[in-house]
Amino acid sequence: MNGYELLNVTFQFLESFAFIVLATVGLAVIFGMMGIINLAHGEFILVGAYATTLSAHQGLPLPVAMLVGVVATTIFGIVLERTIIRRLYGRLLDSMVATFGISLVLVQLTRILFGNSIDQVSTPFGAISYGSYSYSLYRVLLAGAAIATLLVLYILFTRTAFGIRARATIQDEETARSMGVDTDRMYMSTFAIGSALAGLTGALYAPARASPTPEFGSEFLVDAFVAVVVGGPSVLVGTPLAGGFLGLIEAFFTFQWTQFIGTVAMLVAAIVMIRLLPDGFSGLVESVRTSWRESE
Amino acid sequence: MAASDPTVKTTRAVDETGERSSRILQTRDLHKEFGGLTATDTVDFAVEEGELRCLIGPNGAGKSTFLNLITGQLEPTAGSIYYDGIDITPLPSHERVDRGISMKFQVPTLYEDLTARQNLRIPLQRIVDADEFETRTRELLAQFDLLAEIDETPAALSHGQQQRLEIAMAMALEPTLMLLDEPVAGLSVEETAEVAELLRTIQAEEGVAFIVIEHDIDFVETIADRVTVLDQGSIFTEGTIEKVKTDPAVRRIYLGEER
Amino acid sequence: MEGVRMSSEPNSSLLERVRSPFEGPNTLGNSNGFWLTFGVGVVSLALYPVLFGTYAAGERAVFLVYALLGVSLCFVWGFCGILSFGQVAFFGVSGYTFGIVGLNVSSYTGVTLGIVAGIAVATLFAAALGYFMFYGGVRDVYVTIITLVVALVLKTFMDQTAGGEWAIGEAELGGFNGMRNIPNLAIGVGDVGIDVSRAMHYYVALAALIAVYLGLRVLVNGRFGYAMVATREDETRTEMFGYNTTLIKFVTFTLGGALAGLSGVLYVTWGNYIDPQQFAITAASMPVIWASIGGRDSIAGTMAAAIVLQWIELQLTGEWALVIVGSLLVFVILAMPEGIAPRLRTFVLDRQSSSEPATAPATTEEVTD
Amino acid sequence: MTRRSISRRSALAGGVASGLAAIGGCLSEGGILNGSGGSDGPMIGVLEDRSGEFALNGTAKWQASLLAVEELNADGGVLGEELDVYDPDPQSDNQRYQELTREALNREGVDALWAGYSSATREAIRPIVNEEEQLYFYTTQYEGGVCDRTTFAMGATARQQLGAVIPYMIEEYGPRIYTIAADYNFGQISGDWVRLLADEHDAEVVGEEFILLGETDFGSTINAIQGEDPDFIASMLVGNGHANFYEQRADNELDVPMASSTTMAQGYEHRRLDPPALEDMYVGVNYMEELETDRNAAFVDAFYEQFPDADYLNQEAQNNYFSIHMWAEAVEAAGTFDQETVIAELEDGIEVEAPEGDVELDPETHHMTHHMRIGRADGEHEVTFSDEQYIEPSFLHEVGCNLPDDPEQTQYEPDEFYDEI
Repeated sequence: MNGYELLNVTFQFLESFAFIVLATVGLAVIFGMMGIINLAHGEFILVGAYATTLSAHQGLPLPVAMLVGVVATTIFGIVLERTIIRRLYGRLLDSMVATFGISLVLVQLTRILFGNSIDQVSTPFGAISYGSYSYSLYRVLLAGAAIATLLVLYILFTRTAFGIRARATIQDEETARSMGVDTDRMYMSTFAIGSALAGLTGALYAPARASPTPEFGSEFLVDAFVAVVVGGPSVLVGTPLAGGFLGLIEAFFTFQWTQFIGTVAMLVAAIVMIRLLPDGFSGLVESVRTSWRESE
Repeated sequence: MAASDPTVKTTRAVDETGERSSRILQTRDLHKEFGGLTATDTVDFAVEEGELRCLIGPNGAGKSTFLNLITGQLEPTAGSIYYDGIDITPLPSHERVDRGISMKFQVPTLYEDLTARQNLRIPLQRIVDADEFETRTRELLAQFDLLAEIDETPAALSHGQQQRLEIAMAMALEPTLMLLDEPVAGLSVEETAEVAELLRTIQAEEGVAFIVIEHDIDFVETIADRVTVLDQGSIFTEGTIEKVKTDPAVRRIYLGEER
Repeated sequence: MEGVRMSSEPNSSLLERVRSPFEGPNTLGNSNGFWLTFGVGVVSLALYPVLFGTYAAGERAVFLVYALLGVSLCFVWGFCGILSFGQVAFFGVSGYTFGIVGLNVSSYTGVTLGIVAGIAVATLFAAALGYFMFYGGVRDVYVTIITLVVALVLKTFMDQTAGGEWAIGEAELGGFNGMRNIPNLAIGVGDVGIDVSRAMHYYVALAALIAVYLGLRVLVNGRFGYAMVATREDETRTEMFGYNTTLIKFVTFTLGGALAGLSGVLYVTWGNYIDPQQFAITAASMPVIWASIGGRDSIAGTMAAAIVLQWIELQLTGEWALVIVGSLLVFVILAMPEGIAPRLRTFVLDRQSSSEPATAPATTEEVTD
Repeated sequence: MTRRSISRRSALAGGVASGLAAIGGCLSEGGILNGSGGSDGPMIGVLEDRSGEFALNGTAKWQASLLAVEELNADGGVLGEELDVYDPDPQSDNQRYQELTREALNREGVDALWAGYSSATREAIRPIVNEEEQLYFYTTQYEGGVCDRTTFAMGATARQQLGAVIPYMIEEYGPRIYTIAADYNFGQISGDWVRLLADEHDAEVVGEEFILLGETDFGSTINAIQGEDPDFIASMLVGNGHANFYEQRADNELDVPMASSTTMAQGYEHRRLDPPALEDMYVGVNYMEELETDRNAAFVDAFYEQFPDADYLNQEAQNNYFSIHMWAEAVEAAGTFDQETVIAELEDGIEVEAPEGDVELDPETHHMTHHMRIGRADGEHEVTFSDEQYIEPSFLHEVGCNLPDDPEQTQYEPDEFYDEI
């Protein structure tokens, strides 16, 4: 492996890492904090991508269009939470079926409203060149966006009053309520954050993908599920570790053989990881941490 | 009472020293750590056949951990557990149950969708044939004064009835050692007295040994042959209830904290 | 048998005695009315080829095949609490295995061997996966996701098996294009045997479904069923009654895999074709949806939901079809969380207690479709 | 008849076992309640995807088919009868295709069937079509090689498309070819054709990668291409996931020209992707909406008049359109809808005025001789055409497919016949 090839594999890793983390965060926040597996997660990403692309077609500059994508998805998430999701708290499996139904409806409604595809917005920034190789700068920058997203989440959940209330609600709803936390509102806000993150993913990938189609969201689903489980219930710890681990496996095997081998290696690694760490990376970190504190 | 078992053992009085050869349970250097923290600290502990032993100690003393080690729900970091003279440390929970260890959990864990009869079937079907279900069910329910509730689901039972049904289910396996985690927590004075009476009767008529975790010191006083006080994962002291009650050190660590 | 039965008054003893092994608290329908409805349902399904012709029956056989797949999930999920997205994996593996054997060993011997091999491989696969998971301490939602990922790995793998290097003897796996020309169902040795296609295939599928249904009723109302239900409700507690819950989950999961394998064989002999799409996320979700809608602890409910939902999907054409199906799922989950069959039962019981003993309560009306 | 069946039915209530025996006696194909099944007049089946993965390609196929039927009916129908269409949406789902095909053949009794975009779909339904000896038109451009008595392949084959574009590219840009293709039969066989054509024209395939359908990440593929630095890329990628390659090629500023058999004419990537993703893309096609002939202008106008919201009129849609007209001509000539007679009529050799130009059915192979052009997209995604050739389906002739003399139901693959692969 010469220096250029090392750069190639590094960039491929960064791209995989960014994709896994960004595909996962929204799903992970909702799953980790609320115990709901949102099978319509891909379609939340779809909403973000469509809102971004369509508003960019209206002449808005790309960053503004992306903001529109995030806001639209957030509002969409809140509406869905108020009408349907809130009735499913504590019913993990029912929520899976209901969100699967929502996903079917959204995909087909998108098709009915906007046709089989919408025109693409081009990727900004161009490429980095090195030797005979080059790599899209935007794709590399997505890794930065992924890390920034995780940092913002970290600050939100550990340094703000909202975050402390949210975590209290997750740990013990009864106690939190008795201490004056409006848990209903807490869940709504958490769901809104999860939706906003999915919207952000859609917004960021709208220009980095071929023209959006109603199936846009499904491309993210497999990586998101795998990473949520490998990461375990804690978003802040699990998601980056899962993204790093799975991204590394995928990039290495892809570089060494082909993208197909990379994909299969990543999925197999995920199965083995779940077997070894039934509560994922965050379970591992958690058990190391609690072992220092308490026993019973 | 249906004392159908012909091999009824009689209760043995326990002398002050507590030394006996007929140990049903014995732990040697039993040790459990969670990460860096010690929950059970090299415990040597023994229960005689047919004895009713109470485990007391402040919150976090390691009582539940200790019971979980005996049932096999937890694996010890070091040490061994002997049951009826055999090292059961490597055995999984269900095999320990097969050897005669039965457990009633602290939180009620009845099967919500099933009636009392069906709940009892779950332990019963492991040891009797299908044509004996009904007879044994009725015997057990009669023994625990629940015959009228035979077709009720747990939701329709009072708290005391639920506790009795749980003990009945644990007894259905005809154990030689019963582990009870706070059997009277949340019960009224009358219900507590009923349970105490019940345990004494079982002990007397069927020769079952008990290890009971309990906070209610009056209850402990009513039932216990001997008492073991746990503190910070190790045995602080052991002996009759009178001896333990009057020990000023015990009062300091346990009773003082209790009220 | 005293202890097993529990509800009805002692009247017609022969009927009761015939019924008793099939009844118990672990299944929903235990009344004369239920069995009458069930009988009507079975007879209606049996009459379908007569009324609508052998072609129609041949086409609809796939509904029964998928109902069987739904039942395999209902068994592991509804009765033992293991939500598996991997039923399609066993279904597909069995289908491909049947195809490989059937295409390589000509004559009736091949097909008969294929049936055995398909179910055997699916069962072994489920056993291996179950051993890996349950003896490794994987539980709850993580079991769900592992099974889903296993199905997706199979999809990814099978998708790229195009070309001659992926032929096993005469059988080309075919990659994305799928494996084709898989023989019809038949049984026999050498040149002597019976071909099963079209209406006969329909009847075989129906017979398999009914046999599995009755067999599972006996199983779940017997000793093992109690152990499964106890494990589903509280694993630790059940362990402390001396049950090896790990073994119970392992056996249940393996049996579920075998049933999915049986439906896989019936599937490939229906369409003479299988492709990796059978492992995809949409396909993997379908059994979960049927069981959720029908009632995950109601075998008859799951069967009925599978048949009715497939029928609705086929009837609905045009661009709003998927919107309607999706909305229906959301509506059912919100309106009747425990599924339609348990809800119907509650409804029937309420009516019975409020009015005088009702005749023939329609517990699973959908079956008659 | 009805009376007897009813008494049978009441007997059945007695017991399932005896009932099953009784059923044996009165089973019939149509059943009792099913009526006659199908419409009274002539009917064709059009099973094309309007939702799911292939909606992008299937929608226009369906629309163009309806347009053809509309035109026929406006013109007095076929044999004086109004033509009906059976056209449920198969939703890109092969199992649904199987169900709907059986429905079309057995219940609706269609006189001819148009169905399916992907080869996977074709192979899923062909056993059913074969069993019923159904007249079937498959209109997608495909890998080639299907030699089937009742199947008529209307699309250009890989041999026809690549045979047009690969030699042109070798001439224009040089002999070093890097092949990327979808990892299934279509892609692999197309890859084989590229190697054969390279061999024939003293060129060389310097790299070859088969990519799983639905793959969206092409970073490593692009790096691998850059490592080899070929003269041009032969791209047989399929589906919207793979369209990401073109997008990423532009992002990464990889400016190697591309030859293709799959791009633009089907999924109109040049319209959907932002330029310059497809700059220097050369595709071998028999038809594109942009074709500048008077006949095509009229066709495009009629299409958008009928379907003002349509996305694009693709190559396959044109194939559906002309083949429905061709079938109607054959029926008129035969004077009957009887499928055997119509097949015989088609095998007599038939020519039809298609929007791409006059095309001819090759009786021996049931394939079309097509006008193959090379469409090139520039930096603004403007498409221009050059180098029109009239190319026969030669591969099947070489393997000896002669359906009128030797009816068979096979798919031949090039690696069985050429040592070079």
